[in-house]
Amino acid sequence: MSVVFDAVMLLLLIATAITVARARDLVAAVVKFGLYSLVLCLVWQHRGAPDVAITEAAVGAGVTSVLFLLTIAKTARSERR
Amino acid sequence: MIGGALLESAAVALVVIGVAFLLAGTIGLVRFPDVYTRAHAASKCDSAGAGSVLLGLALHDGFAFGDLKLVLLAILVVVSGPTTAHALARAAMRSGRRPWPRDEGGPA
Amino acid sequence: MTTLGPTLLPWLVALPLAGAALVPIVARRDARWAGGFTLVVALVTTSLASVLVAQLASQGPFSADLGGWAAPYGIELHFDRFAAWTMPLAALFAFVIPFSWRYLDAPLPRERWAPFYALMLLNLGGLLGFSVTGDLFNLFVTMEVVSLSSYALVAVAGRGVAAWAALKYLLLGAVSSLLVLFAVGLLFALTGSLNLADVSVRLAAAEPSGAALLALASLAVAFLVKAALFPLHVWLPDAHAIAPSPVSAVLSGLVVKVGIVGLLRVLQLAAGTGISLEPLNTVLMVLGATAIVMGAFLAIFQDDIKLMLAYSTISNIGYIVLGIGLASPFALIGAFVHVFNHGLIKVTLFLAAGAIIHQTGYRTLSDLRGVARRMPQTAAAMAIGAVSIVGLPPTAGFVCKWYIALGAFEADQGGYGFALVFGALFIFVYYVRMLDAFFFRSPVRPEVADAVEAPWSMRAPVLVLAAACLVLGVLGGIPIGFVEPAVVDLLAALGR
Amino acid sequence: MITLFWAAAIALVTFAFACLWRADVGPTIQDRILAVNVVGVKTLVVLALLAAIRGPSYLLDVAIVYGLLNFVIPIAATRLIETGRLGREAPR
Amino acid sequence: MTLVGLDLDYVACVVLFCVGLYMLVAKSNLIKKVIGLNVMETAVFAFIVTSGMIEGGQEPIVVAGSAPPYTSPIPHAMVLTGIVVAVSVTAVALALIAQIHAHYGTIEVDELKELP
Amino acid sequence: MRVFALALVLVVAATMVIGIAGLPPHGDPDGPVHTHVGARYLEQGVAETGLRNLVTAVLLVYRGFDTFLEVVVIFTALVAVLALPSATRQPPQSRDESAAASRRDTDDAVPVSPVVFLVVRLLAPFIAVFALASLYRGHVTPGGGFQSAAIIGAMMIALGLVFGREHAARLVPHGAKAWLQALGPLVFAVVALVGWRLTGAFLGFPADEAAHALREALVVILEVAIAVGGAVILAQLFMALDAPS
Repeated sequence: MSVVFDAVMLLLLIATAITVARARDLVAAVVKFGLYSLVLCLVWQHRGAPDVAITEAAVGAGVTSVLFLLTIAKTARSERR
Repeated sequence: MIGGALLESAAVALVVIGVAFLLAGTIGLVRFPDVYTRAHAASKCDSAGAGSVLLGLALHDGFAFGDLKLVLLAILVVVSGPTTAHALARAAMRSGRRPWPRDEGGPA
Repeated sequence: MTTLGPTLLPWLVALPLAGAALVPIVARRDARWAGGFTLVVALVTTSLASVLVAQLASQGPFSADLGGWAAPYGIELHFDRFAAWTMPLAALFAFVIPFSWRYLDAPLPRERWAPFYALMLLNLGGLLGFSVTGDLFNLFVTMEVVSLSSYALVAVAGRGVAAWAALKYLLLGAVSSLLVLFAVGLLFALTGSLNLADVSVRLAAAEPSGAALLALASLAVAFLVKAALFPLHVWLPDAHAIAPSPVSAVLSGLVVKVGIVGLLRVLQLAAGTGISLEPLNTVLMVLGATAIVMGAFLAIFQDDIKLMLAYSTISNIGYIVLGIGLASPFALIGAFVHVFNHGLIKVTLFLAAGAIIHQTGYRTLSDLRGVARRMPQTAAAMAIGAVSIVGLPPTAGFVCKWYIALGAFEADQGGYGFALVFGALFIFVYYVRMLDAFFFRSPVRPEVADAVEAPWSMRAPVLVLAAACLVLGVLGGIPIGFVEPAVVDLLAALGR
Repeated sequence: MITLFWAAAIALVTFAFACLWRADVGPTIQDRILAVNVVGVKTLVVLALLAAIRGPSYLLDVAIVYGLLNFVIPIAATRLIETGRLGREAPR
Repeated sequence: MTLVGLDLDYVACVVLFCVGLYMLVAKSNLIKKVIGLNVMETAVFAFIVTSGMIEGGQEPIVVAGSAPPYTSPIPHAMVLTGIVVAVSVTAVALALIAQIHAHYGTIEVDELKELP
Repeated sequence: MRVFALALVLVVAATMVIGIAGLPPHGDPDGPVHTHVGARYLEQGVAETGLRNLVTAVLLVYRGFDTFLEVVVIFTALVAVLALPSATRQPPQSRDESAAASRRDTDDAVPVSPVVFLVVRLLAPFIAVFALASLYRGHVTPGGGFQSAAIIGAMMIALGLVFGREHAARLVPHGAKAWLQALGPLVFAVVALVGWRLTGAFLGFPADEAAHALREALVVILEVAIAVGGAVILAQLFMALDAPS
């Protein structure tokens, strides 16, 4: 079971990374990046690294993404096509 | 202490029900026509589903002190899920999205 | 007395870093105190470094086990002759900082002085930590301190143009840092250790694998990006030319050396593992020779003096890398001595250029014609620096380039020796162009015609450094003799 | 019991793919944020499931941290969409 | 889990690294580039943590009721440091991007290259 | 560009996969990762450091110097952002335009939703308490200095988002700001000095049983300094990037 879960989880992680790359709207990209770091927490948890998981959760959900959003607020919201 | 078997089966039931709710929420999110209906489906089902799974986890090996964390987590999910759904629906409304009208067909 | 070295070694790194944290506190009452405080910290650090170098000269290399944990279990700082020869770079900081006092008056509002000086000290602390650390992960973290402060220093005084240059630098620099981290992870997975010496020993014991090669290769690539070797140099010219002159001096003279010291650590890591360095050396020789010629060639077309100096850095990094790639005793000695000598010369040149730009407001050769008439001392310092970097005797640059050329013939790679001479010719051309404009043309700009010499806080560092260029040329044998044992050891370990 | 938890975790991650599809196609930014949030809640539940599978209750701390900070990104993002910037200025 | 001699957990890290690298190289928008950089960083972190795991291992916290084998704590400490470094680099990059926008009015590399 | 990027990515991927194929399989208990340095930490870590969370033990005791530099890195980030010219101190394009912009953007136009307001106010104390608990129990459970710093920093940022930056700014006392942001590096230097006096090694922690309390005190001081300093720096980064436009 653990192996199946591992595979599905990593696939989800990669899929999330790809949706981040595909997002044209920068706000969406950042929100998805927040999700990406959350799924990464899952990986840390599964790998037995709760310390890293806590830091990643707090940094990904509370700090990095907000810093990104602040910059988007100052610059442009959308990637030019 | 109630019988372990009873507790166990209650836990199983809660987890299964929770997963079912989360599945329903997913279906709603994927199939519903506009952001309001999706938010409706997702926030309700997620709160119910997540809360139910977490309570099931809390029940599964008796009710230890550490399980208070699970209860706290359930409360958190129930509080923050609808809050974000509210904020989203509000943002959608303010940016001028009209709710999906049943009689006109497709999404606005 | 015997334990003095190991006891003081950690403070060499910790002192400037803690000092940096204190700068904003000191500057709360009066922003001008920041500069003075920074100079004090830099001077104390320099004297600490000289005590350590003296200790090394009398007793040989030593290391400090931080936290009292013996080598593979804790972090080890290792003070060998390579590390020691980068220590004088710290002294250069002590010249750059008083230069910045007056230089920053105009471009930097007072509330940003404290962060600026804090960044300078962080840069210094990171550099010292990078050159003395004997631990792979510590190498990564110190490198990040250096890089992060450098990115910010590039953008500190300019507006958007500087920020764009800094961001280009940041993106490439971050990728190369990431490669270092990846390589550290690979080596850790292979050996279970993070200590440089220990990893080297354990790599030798393990069966050779592609992973070890990949780790060494990504370390090499990462450090070559940091060193701005020719095809990886794209970030350098803008960053070094746009930054304020004292920062350019630090970046061009000191920070690019992070890559060189890192490259030497890669060699030390590979020594004895049985991994053949032949391909790496070939790549280094070819790229080094290309960098010498291309850097010099591109510099010829620059009208902006700082851009010209930036391209000259690319060319000189080419010399050092060529020397490392040749892997013969003379070449390696010359290359390593040039790590400091180039720093000294480049700091002299950038500070002199900064003084001229500060006094006249112009930065292109065509505008600066005849500047030597009104600023003879600064222009003379610039001329000494120029002669030095071309590699003419009796200056600091001559010794190193002569040794590298000797090394090329020693290693039966005479062709590279000719590339070197050819490059020197190009360099000669553009410096002659500069000197011609400064000394033998009449001013075209009224600001240049009416310029006055720079204030003493700027002039004194420039003049002392120019004098040092001459002294190191005359006394060139001392650094050669100092570095030689380390080079011989390294080459023996590499089986050359 | 552990098998059930694994099954639930795998199921939830599988559902997450569907939500991720919604996050990718949109069409509006609110849809995307909502979908991301839904995946987030699922992931949070999976974190709790993993903690239960592995045993020690301190592993739940990860889920709690995320639960506590869950609302930050959606609020910041919706605020940005509504007003074009973040935060509030004090009245001038 | 391995497939044709390849460790799939490691391969997943390579894939993530490449997704990040693609964002960094192919995207013209600076913010997207920085996000790509962050993805690359997390890929390397994932690689390091994966290398420290152990079959059936517990987290390296020795309390009553825990028993060996434990996962190695060194990679965790390294990654914690790495996360802090990543946040720092991101913050500086974003500050620079705000500068660039204030000066040029764009954060697209294509347009920045055309400007003087 | 896209073709070039894809080609580069493929080359990098191929190189990395070839390299990674040479690694020992992960998860193998007899692999080098688990038999060399890590093994000693796991066997003797609790006895040597008195910390039950070995990640904290490695961070603070075995590899404390790395952590010192890590604190320095995040301090560097703050100083770097403060050293840059503020992107928003540009003169506005025209008076009318900026006036219109400020009218459009005032709080009256789009108030923060009262629900959001309430929830954030409700949760903030919980976040703070949780961060403190994780700091306090960082030696026996996951958590510790950085973890708490990140959590408290995120809380301050959330408050800043909802209540406005002026309000959040008050969380960091202005007079003490310069000291608080430098807390990490400075306390580390002081602890290094104390350790040097006590054990003769930079950042050494007294190992004998008699000094047990002292060792614990040093660890706690370090953890608190990292947490407070880190949180203040994160909040200040938010503030600096959020400078009003």
